[in-house]
Amino acid sequence: MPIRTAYEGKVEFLQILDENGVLDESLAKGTLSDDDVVELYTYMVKCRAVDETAFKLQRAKRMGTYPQNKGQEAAAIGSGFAARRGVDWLVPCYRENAALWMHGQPMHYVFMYWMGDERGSQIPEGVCTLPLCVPIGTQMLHATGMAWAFKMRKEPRVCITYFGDGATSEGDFHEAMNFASAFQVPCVFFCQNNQWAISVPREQQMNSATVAQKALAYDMPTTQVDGNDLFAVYKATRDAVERARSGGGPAFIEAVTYRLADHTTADDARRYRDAQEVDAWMGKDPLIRLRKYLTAKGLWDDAKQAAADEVAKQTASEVVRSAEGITPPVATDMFDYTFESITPELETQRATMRTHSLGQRPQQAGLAAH
Amino acid sequence: MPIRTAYEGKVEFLQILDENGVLDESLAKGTLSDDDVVELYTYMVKCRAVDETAFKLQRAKRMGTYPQNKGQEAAAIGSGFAARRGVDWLVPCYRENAALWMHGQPMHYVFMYWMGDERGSQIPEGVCTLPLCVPIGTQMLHATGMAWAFKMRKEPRVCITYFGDGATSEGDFHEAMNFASAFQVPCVFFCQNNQWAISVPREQQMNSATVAQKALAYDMPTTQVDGNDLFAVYKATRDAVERARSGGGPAFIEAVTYRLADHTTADDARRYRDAQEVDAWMGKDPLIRLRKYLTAKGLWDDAKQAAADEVAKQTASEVVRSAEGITPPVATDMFDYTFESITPELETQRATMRTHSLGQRPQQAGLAAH
Amino acid sequence: MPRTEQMMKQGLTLVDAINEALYQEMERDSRVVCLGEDVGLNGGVFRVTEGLQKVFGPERVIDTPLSESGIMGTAIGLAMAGMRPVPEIQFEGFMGPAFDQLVNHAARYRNRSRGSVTVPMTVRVPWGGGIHAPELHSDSPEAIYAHTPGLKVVIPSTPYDAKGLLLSAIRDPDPVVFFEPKRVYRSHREQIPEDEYTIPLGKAKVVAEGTDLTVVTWGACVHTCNEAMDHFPEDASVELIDLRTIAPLDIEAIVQSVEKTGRCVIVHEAPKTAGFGAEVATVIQERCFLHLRAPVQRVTGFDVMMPYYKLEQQYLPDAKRVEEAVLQCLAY
Amino acid sequence: MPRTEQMMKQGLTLVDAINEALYQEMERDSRVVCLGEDVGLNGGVFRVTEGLQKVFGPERVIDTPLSESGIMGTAIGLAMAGMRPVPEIQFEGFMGPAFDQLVNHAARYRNRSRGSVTVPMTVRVPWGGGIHAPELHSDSPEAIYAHTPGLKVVIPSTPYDAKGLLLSAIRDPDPVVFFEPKRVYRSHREQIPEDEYTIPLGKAKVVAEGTDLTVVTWGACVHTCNEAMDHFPEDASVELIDLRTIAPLDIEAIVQSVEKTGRCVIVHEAPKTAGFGAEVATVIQERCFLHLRAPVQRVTGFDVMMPYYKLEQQYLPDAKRVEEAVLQCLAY
Ligand SMILES: Cc1ncc(C[n+]2csc(CCOP(=O)(O)OP(=O)(O)O)c2C)c(N)n1
Ligand SMILES: Cc1ncc(C[n+]2csc(CCOP(=O)(O)OP(=O)(O)O)c2C)c(N)n1
Ligand SMILES: [Mg+2]
Ligand SMILES: [Mg+2]
Repeated sequence: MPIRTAYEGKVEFLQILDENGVLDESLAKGTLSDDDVVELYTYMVKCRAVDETAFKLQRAKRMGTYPQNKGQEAAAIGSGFAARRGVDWLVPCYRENAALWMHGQPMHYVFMYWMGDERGSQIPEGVCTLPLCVPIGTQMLHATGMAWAFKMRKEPRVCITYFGDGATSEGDFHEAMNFASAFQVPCVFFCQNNQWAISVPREQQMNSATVAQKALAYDMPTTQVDGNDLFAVYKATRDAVERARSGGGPAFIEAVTYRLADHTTADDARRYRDAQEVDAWMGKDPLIRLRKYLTAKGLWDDAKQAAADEVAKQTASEVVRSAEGITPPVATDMFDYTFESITPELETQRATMRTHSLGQRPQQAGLAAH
Repeated sequence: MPIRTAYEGKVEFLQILDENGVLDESLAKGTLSDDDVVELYTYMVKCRAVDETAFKLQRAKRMGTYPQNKGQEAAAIGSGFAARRGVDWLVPCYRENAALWMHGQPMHYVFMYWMGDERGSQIPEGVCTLPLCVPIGTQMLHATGMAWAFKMRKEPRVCITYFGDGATSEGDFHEAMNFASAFQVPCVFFCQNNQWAISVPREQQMNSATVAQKALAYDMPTTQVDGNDLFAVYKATRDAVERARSGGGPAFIEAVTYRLADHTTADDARRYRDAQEVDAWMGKDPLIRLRKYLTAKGLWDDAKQAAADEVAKQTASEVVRSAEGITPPVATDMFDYTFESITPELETQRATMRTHSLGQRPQQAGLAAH
Repeated sequence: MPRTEQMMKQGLTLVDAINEALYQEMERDSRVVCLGEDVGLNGGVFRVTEGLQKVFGPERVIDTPLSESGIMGTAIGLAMAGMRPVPEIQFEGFMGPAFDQLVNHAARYRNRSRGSVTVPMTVRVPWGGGIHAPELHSDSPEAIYAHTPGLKVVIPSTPYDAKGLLLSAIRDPDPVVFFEPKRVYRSHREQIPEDEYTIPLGKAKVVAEGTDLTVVTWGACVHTCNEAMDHFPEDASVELIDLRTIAPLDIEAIVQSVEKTGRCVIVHEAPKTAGFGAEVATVIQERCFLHLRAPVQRVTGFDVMMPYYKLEQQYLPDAKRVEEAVLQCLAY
Repeated sequence: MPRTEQMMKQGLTLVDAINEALYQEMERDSRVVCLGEDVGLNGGVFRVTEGLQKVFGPERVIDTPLSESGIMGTAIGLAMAGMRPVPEIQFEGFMGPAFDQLVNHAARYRNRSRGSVTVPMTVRVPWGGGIHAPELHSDSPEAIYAHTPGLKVVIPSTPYDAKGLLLSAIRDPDPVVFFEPKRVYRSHREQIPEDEYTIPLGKAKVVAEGTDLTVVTWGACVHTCNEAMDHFPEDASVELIDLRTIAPLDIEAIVQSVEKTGRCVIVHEAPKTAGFGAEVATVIQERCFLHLRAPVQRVTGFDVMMPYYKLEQQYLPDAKRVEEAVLQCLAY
């Protein structure tokens, strides 16, 4: 057998709710109930409103740089819904707010985070999410480690970790995938392929037909889904999560979606991408699609939409109030949380708020009179 | 099309000369001539002898830690022979001495290197090889960068970079593969899968059926070859090198081979691997196989072997003589080569061979009389 | 890029000056290529490479994958193969993934190969705090690279210096880390020569002469110190030194000043402990021991993680902290 | 692992002591896991984890892929999820790929999450030169990690200290880098208590008392300095301090000594410029200015790449260089 096939792998693409809001009933079976969909759509409307509010706050200089999540709600919500709140852990990047909120992270914490306040990363007791992660591609290793701990302790928990298409170019992505596969830990790698990493399009980021095929390197189960299709995202994630929970090891999901907004508020995407491209994706907006579906099925109407919009607006206002209403942070916090117990040097720096050291022993310097 | 195939990839395994020395004539066509094989086998005998000599030198405390190449000669020689000396660049790890020597690196430089002398890494003018590389998995990026420069300057050159199975777990491996593919640079990634990374077997290093499939992540042409089969290694590498040279981009080759010796002379492989496994691979030794083939074909006999052994022995002695015969390195070298032009501080350290600084201005310290 | 009308009238910002240096050097030397995340079509997240891709094409101003080790490692390969790469790491916080390539490879190749393999590259890195940026966009890791034999570390504080130092860095035969203080990117304009000029690496600059105390600093803190200068008592004559290059360190310039003044305050943004200020202070006490009239003082960031931006002004040394230290040191 | 006869008779090496600490802590606390390259079946390339896998199984003494960032990053995840991981990086030179995870994540999680996410892990790393090893197996990067807020950096020099410090490190609620001087691994034996005991982090040890000059050092250089002690003139009374932990630094111990002696020589293997010796010297001149009778001296590695082993003895500070500096400092 001088030439033989040593390995074969393939990636399948899954779509259940198409761009026109038409559902593939057979694939949808056993996924989301009508109640689920109504609830999740209502939630999606809320998340979109909060996201738009953050954008406006930044423009009003009431928030720092903010990365909009707009357009990627189905990916965050469909996957977040597949994990068990308070049991499974979400290890995010920064473009899946809706998933974190669903798992109990207070909405205004995300605002506080982007307002430059560490208390926005202070995870409340009982909430199973990690803080947002700015260094791209690094947090998947933490998810892998956490999932590994669950496996060691035989706890039926799963991690889902989120990251972008660009993140898959980092070495840490590779190391996390390999560890997860080598140790068969219950971790789901959820890639939000939104086609862009700031100004670099996916096709330039990699010379690969899909992101999902990167999992073949590790013999890891992998799927590509329409990331703007709540059903497909939910189904793929639920299958991966439940397989992981029952000892089936890690999985990879590529959600094909689109960043409808700029990379962040510090970015101007018109510099590098065509309006036509954005327009085309506007039509695939997960909210439009889901509303079409619900409306056609008689589960939704304009009155319900108006009500949902109103709730969303109120929520957004509350989030702003909460985020802006907190007391200013105290400088001493930066010392108090460096270690569990403060060191003598930090105690001095904290007490004096300075680093020059004559003042530390004024009598030595003959400055006692000061 | 709610479910469709988004990507398919596969890896083929190539063997031309089997373990019994039987050649697949049709696959062998257009590869190595009889003269080539005789020459390369003779060279292989020489490299083996030099390698065994290094081992003995270490045992006699005349050399530091040394990683034997034993058993992997066909991989190094078959691939090295596929590259053009003085044109293509080899970017090694440390287990392909035979390839470096073939491209003009003086044999005794490798000895000097492991004897703790930087002059062993001093590449002679016109030799197109980089120094050995100790930090695992890092050098492939340099190869990618060099190949990129060739592409930028439209030079018909190719890089071959060597690394082990363990190296493919490092993040830099992933980044190099992705860059090479994204920019379609003329770089051949040659993995010597010798089944072990120190004490960790390949199956534990990764949960992947093959190493070669890792290239599918980047849509990079990939092959698995019998790494102890000179013909298969040569053919796969030549095809990859020539495709790269003509603008066809990078390629990946997994050479399935075996580390017949300990990891290094500091290692004792009996602690972690079975004698049976080693014995089984002893039978697949590339030298034995090639000799069987040559003998059966009437191209080799005991007299020729004796002559080759004698030349090998003499070469080994010369290498030892050259390596041990050089003048001791001078300490000033470490200062003189830190930058192209020495800095004032280094000049002081060089002149005084110390770092404390009273002596730098003795008059200041009232020590002028000293 | 060619100068705009605003630049001609009001002078160049640090961003403009760096851009001009890159433009001129790419014109002069075809071996120079810029590579990094978003440096091409987008002109860099700070617009430092703005317009260059249009002029020199995507093969010389290259948008890379999101992969810092990849950028650094391939730049090393490019340099070894005869190019003059100018990789950009988008923010100093993201040098982390590239640390190994920079420290364990770029810095070592010349010495370990006894001169046969060299890495002439200039790593450009936006650096430091004070611009209200997110996490890991405001750090000051210069001491780490100054502690790495084989690297040069350059930190300009003005447009004039930035242009001259960057041209020297790119032409330098060894790897240079070129830290660009973000806080200064657009805060100051300066008229600088349009023709190319170089400023030697390793030479400090006396920004203001004085006889009573020396302030040694670099980067954005030069401006903080300048601001503090306005608040010192009339009769206090303070000398201000901008190191410009911290590795190699211009020891003679420091010694010359402190032998005269006998007092010194060092100012930097990085945390105090094992920061580069410690090296400067140590050199001073080694070389000017008999001249010192007070302990050398350090005004630096605290020994804590650079805080999120609401607290960054409390972390960063400001003019008031500098002033306080200077007064106390003078009163010693 | 249980003691051998040789250990009972002749005492424990540093390797034995660390092994014993790991063994005892893994027995006591089921959250403790060791992970790294070759730490399991092979017992580590220095045999530090020898035998542990046999006792605790491959799920607690884990052979990982060849992937330092993977080791560090998953250890962070393990720690956050309630384990007490003890990752090993095989040699300090290979901390490079793990730098980002250690510095930008492990060190920051507690502070950035205001105490809600913590990383109790102890990173064990064979460290330093002098054992005739290949490239990148002999470096001393401690200053880099001491400059990183949020990390503790511990460097034992004796078997007794190693055991007590390692137990403290593993029980510490924050990330600790535990550097193990390779040169000492098997060079000294010592009788140490079999029962568990801890030594507080952040406390220096006075190895020898003296009144005329203080030598401050850590790691293998403690032994170099001890050797030098034998060669000082009879009438020179030298105090020797082993820092044991460099972050947090035991400033009071240093100050107390130098206030008494008025002179100080600092010894370390790392390159001089911006090495941790600079911090120690600076603290001394800040705190003991009026007591100092001579400039604080540094006896360190040169500002060059750690050479291949033929020249390593010329690079490393030896007893002679220490002696020379001490004599000159005394004569100042
Ligand atoms: C290690 C690192 N390098 C660079 C950056 C700067 N940066 C922030 S977001 C981003 C692009 C991320 O792209 P992707 O992973 O696709 O996520 P997306 O923003 O599209 O959701 C870059 C380069 C960073 N934050 N971290
Ligand atoms: C970055 C790095 N980590 C760890 C090591 C220590 N080390 C040296 S060789 C080796 C195993 C290498 O395995 P592989 O890549 O399969 O190459 P092989 O030695 O089998 O040829 C390890 C872990 C190293 N040299 N560099
Ligand atoms: Mg993206
Ligand atoms: Mg191997």
